[in-house]
Amino acid sequence: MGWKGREPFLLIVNALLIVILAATTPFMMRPDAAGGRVLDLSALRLLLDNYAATFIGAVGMTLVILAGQIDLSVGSALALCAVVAAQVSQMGWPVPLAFLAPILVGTLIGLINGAIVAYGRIHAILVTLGMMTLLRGLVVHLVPAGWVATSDAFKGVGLARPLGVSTSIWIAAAFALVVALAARYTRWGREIYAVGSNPNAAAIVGIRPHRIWFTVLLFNGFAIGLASAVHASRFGVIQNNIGQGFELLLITAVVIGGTSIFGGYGSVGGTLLGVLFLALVRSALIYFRIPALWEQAVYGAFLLFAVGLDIARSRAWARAWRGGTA
Amino acid sequence: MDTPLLALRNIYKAFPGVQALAGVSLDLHAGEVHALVGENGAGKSTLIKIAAGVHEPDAGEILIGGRPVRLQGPRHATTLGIAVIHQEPYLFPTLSVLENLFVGFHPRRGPLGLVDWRAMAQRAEGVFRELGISLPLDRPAGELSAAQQQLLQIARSLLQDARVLIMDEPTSSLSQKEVEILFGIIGRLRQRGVGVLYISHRLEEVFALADRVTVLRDGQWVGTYPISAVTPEALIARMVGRELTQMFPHTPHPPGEVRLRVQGLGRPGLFEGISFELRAGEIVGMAGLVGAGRSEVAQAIFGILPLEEGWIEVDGRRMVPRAPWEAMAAGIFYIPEDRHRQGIVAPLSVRANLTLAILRRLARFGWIDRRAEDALVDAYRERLRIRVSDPEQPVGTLSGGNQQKVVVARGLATQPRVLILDEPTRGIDVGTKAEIHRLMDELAGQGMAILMISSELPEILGMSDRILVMRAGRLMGELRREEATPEQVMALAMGLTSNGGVQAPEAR
Amino acid sequence: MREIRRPGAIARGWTREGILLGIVAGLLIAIALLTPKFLTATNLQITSRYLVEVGLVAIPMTMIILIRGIDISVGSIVALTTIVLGFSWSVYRIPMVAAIALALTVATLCGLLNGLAITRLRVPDLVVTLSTLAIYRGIAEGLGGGGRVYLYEDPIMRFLGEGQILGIPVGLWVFLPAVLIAGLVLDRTAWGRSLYAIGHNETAARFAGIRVDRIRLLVYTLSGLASGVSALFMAGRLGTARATAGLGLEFEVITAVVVGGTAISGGEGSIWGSFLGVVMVTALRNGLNLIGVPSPIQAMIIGALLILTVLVNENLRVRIRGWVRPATPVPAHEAEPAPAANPSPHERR
Amino acid sequence: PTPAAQPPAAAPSPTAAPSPTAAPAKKFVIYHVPKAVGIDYFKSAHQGMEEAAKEFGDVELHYEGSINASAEEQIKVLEDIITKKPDALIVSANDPQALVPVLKRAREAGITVVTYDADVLPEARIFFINQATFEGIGKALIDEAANQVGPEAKIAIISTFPTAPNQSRWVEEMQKYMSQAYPKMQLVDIRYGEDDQAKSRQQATDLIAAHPEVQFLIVPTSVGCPGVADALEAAGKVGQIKMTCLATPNGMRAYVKRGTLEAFYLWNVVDLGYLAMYVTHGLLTGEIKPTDKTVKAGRLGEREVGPDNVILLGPPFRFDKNNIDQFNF
Ligand SMILES: Nc1ncnc2c1ncn2[C@@H]1O[C@H](COP(=O)(O)OP(=O)(O)OP(=O)(O)O)[C@@H](O)[C@H]1O
Ligand SMILES: Nc1ncnc2c1ncn2[C@@H]1O[C@H](COP(=O)(O)OP(=O)(O)OP(=O)(O)O)[C@@H](O)[C@H]1O
Ligand SMILES: [Mg+2]
Ligand SMILES: [Mg+2]
Repeated sequence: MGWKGREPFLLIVNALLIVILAATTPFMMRPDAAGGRVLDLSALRLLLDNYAATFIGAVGMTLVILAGQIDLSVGSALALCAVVAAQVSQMGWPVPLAFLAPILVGTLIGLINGAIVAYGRIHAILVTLGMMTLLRGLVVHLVPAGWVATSDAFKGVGLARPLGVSTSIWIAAAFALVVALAARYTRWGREIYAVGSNPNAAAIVGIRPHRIWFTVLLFNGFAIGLASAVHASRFGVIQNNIGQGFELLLITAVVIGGTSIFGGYGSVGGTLLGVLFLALVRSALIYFRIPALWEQAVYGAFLLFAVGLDIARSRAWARAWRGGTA
Repeated sequence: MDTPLLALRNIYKAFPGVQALAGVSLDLHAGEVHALVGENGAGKSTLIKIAAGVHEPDAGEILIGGRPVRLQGPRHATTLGIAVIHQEPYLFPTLSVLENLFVGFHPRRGPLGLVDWRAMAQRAEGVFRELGISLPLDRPAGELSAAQQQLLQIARSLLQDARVLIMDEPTSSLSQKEVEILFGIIGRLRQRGVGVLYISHRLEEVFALADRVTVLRDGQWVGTYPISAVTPEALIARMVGRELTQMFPHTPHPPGEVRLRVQGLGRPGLFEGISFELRAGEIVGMAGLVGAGRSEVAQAIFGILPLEEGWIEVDGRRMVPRAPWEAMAAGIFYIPEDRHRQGIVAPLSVRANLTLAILRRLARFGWIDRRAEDALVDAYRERLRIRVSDPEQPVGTLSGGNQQKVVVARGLATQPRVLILDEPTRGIDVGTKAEIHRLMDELAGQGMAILMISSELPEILGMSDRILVMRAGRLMGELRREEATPEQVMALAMGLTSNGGVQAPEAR
Repeated sequence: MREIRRPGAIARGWTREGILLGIVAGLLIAIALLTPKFLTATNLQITSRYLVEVGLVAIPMTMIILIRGIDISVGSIVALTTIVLGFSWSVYRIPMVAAIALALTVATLCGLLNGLAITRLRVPDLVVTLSTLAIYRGIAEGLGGGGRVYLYEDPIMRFLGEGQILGIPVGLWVFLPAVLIAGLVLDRTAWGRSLYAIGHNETAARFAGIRVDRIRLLVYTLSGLASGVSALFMAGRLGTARATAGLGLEFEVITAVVVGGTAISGGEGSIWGSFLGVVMVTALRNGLNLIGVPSPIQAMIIGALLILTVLVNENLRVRIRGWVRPATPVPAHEAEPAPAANPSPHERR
Repeated sequence: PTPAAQPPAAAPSPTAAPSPTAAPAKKFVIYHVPKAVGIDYFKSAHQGMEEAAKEFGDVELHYEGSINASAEEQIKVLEDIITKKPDALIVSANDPQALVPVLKRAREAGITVVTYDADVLPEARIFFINQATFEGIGKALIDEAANQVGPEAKIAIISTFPTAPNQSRWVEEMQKYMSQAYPKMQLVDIRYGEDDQAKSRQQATDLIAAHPEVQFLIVPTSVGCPGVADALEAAGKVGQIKMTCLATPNGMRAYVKRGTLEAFYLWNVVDLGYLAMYVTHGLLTGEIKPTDKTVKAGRLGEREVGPDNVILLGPPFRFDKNNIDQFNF
């Protein structure tokens, strides 16, 4: 499927963006005292750092969408988990436990989503739409003051940089790698694709679509828990409106990354490149000094242009392919 | 003979509105090819779905290797050594051909049980070699032609190393050459002791392959016979419950003025330099091997595939159709070959499907005239004997042949001036087949110009006034009814000889 | 052969809407019993204004989702319409009637552009409208420059926002007929039938001569227009034009539509269902407010009720469905709610 | 990042006691409607109101608002409250104009309307209790920048939304005051964190990298402030780049103690609520008339009524390491 996937295209576009940013703005090359320019990767590192939770969430969402479902509750779930993380860290629990607690809560949310979808036999969009509202209400209810503080030790984890790269990035990278490999090399991974492609055919070959949907939603809950632990560990306080619009961000990243919104086609790698693309475009708007008022419009136009370009490209290639080998 | 590999005893199964099976029994022995025949909707597919664990029988018993089992689902059946090629292509359209071959039983390796992609590719190449086909392994299955999808399903079932192989109309979109390869394979499997349950409406296949044949009618078991004990006529009589008169009711009509002229049609990579004419009152057959590009030509004429070269002329008016509705406005209609993708809208009712292409005609100021619609549906239901308990029944719940009939009826209902039928009688039983042929004959008699694409030689030879033969995207020649023989058609289709001065182009 | 049913098209898919009607009726009665303020004329008038704003957009949204699409740019179209309306009127001093015409034209153009990008560029619906979600709102923000226009003084705007005819808010005079017409069109016309066919199997619809792209273009354009009309009522009610208008509207609309039984995988659903969905969501909110439930608790109740409604609806329906859905062969042990084979995203067009 | 994602059904309501049914003595039913619930700033103001209400003893105070700070949702809340016919509304408006029709309707229904914190057009309310003037805040923040990094400071602002009324005015006043008092001071960029801490953090991160010359950040929002402070900490720029905010002491205590920022501004929110309640109550009992030129407010003493019936609480208050522990809101 290589020539059809969006990965190579996104790889090139992202590389181009980075090169242009590096060449024309202080993104990677900043002026030194002598008036020349020196390499400085801190901006890139901070960018990755800020999007680490998004990477993790988007990977989970990829599996959900690949399986032909969708999870709209991720934003509210992120908030709930982050609040739990902050509160647990405040209670003086050791840092690893403060990491574990949101993961447990996230997994529990995933379990509920999955169970309703699998046993109630309804599409996840309906369940998670309700869940999104429900959990947000719960968060505001639990945090009437509007925010909870995280402990300094907990926040320190997010700021630590073993081997020069922050823990958030290490976690995100490891997670993405494992899931990417699982998607391609495990039976579960392949069954996700099969169910997303055609649940009836999957049932005929003995896969239980509902079981797959249950597991991806469960797994996505876990991913959100992890994402929120990473997210929370980088903030001094957690506000109760955190994660609003997260679902749309993740879905955008996934479809920009080339995954079909109807399931059955796409890849974790594409999603990662999609997140990176969104992040770079957002930052580029600031580096290129686009006035904030026009930021949204330019951002949207850029997305449409990039995806349109890729689709035109893949159509042209398909044509050339047909003409060339027939 | 010893204990049968598979035995079905007194099976009952009902769906809403219909008793699909009522007391059917059948057994299959090692090394046996057992044919299952019956009219459309007789219950053949339902029976094998029960054997495959897809449906649960309402009553009755399934014995595998002599032991009664209660199948827990398709995977259970697979583990018990039953492989099935279903009538509907159960494919994963977005997944690659390679993956489609193995979903459900990926080869795995290592302590973690990781999917072994290399082994998959190797085994796929092996089975393709055995079948003498080549499918692009990394192409999404949804992009394959109907014939390729069927080959894919066959390859898939062979990969399962099953003791029982059930095939529900495996050859319906294959042409002679592929059918012969398949028969060779079935022969080898039989020697290895595999039992094959084979469903087909092509009686010549049944007689060429089967050891025994079971006949179903209306969900009832009619009888099981050694093949030597029945004749085709007797078999038909048992399936249909009455005598059939004429198989190909062809009356030549004096061809009228030119209805459709096709000039230099081309789409590099698919077909090139296609020129021919269709006259009013003519039935022109189009023969060729699978993948010859016949469907593509027809779809280009219908405006589905954008043309890159050439043009068409309908009743003297030149045009390059860019969308089906444009072709329809000019008086052309195309009945597609791939009924699942291009034909039926499975969840919609028979009524809605049948009238889908003529809604505008049924509407007055946009509002559909239900009375006229119902009358039309009733007329075609009767005419093509569409077996449906209620026109509101979703088409997807019809038997394969009856779905095909709905698609054909939809095309006939448009009453075009030029009708192109792509494999119109695929999966349709002998009785209705004759009825469809009679209808085609009648329509031609009324001045319609008909192009019939078919991979079935007898149909081509029996129905056509003229025969066009395609090979590898080129028109190889034209034969008149009187001069055409099966050998000549095959020779042209395979590029073996030249005929009538037409030279075979180089294979691409 | 058993007797042939001749149910009308409305009746065919009735079960789902029937159950929902029951649920909504029960809900309304429950709210009315819990708070006497619910059934007062003022309250119903005020509440019906929100109903109209969401409901107007829900009509084309139902059609779009029916053909397996989605339009999440509606809220941004509302914002842009509002800004165009307000600024053309106040800054460029054109008469309100002309400003309204201009605003509606812009809204329709926004929808048309969505449709063109989808049908011509072949960019997936979600990607297009995700992008235009940002683009349209971005333009609104850019044009508005962070400012706002006060529309309250204009009599037309006030009429749209507060006016009544025979004691019924103006919006309802537009919305209810629109529901009726759209509902009947979907049930009874060739065009409506085509939507269902496209939603279930676009390729087959195309092979049957249905002008798929034209229909798609039309429904997206309609969506733009409806968002524009909705924006007028909203601007009238708020008396203000600013770039934050319609924020999150797409979620409210999509919620109402899917709760109303329209399947996001296309081909199934109805305007009647969406109407009930809109009524349910609006009444639920209003009722909980009147009863005095704190908003976080309210959100939890609404979320839970949404899930519950859909659960009850789908599962009751499955019990009594007959063949509402295709019984495509499926393992005996696995009932399938999912649609049959997805067409490949690479399906040649 | 895309602003469209709000819980679809997040909506309005009351928190306090169940609706008044049979109160022995006649109590004034007053609804406090903040921009949104679940924000400690408004909770603190409510605390001040409760304090005043307790002094009076004849007030039944409710706290009702939507989950999201949006004018649309606030209007829904207000309309549902009006249906319940309370005696008075104390509102912090999400939009100065959008709320006008609904508040006018409230007044027509005989309900006393007072705004605080964020105003609407004067025609729609009787008094506005102003925490601090826009000019005063603009001046305080710019002066802080000049004091910390000098009159030629290169500054940047990270605000909420371009459409947010208060923030836009503060930004405006900052610019005005800057050009008058420190003509060499330079405003490098204005970015919007959309009241979302992750977004604020990202914007701040990019802003300081894209404009390496920036020396001082002004964040006129209590939601964005910790996010920007986090960004400075993560980028290791604490000390190099300084900042100040409008924020609440509880939210910023840790940052101030860590030295991420030296000082930030606000007013005494509890007092603001206290004053608002005094004015409202006075209007209900008739002790205060809409035309009065001064009002008395319990422990706060007397306040003057400015043009357009605006009552000013006082100058903004500077919170720093030394005094922050005296406050709890
Ligand atoms: N899922 C289903 N729901 C309702 N009716 C069904 C279903 N599956 C099959 N039927 C009905 O059962 C009967 C037998 O169908 P079956 O598919 O077994 O026929 P068949 O012999 O395979 O015919 P064909 O030769 O046309 O493939 C038909 O009347 C069909 O409409
Ligand atoms: N066995 C095969 N191996 C490789 N490619 C094939 C094979 N069969 C078909 N194709 C490809 O698929 C395309 C279309 O095939 P299709 O079967 O539709 O052709 P056709 O002549 O219209 O067949 P039909 O006889 O079914 O009408 C061909 O152009 C060819 O490239
Ligand atoms: Mg069959
Ligand atoms: Mg073909």
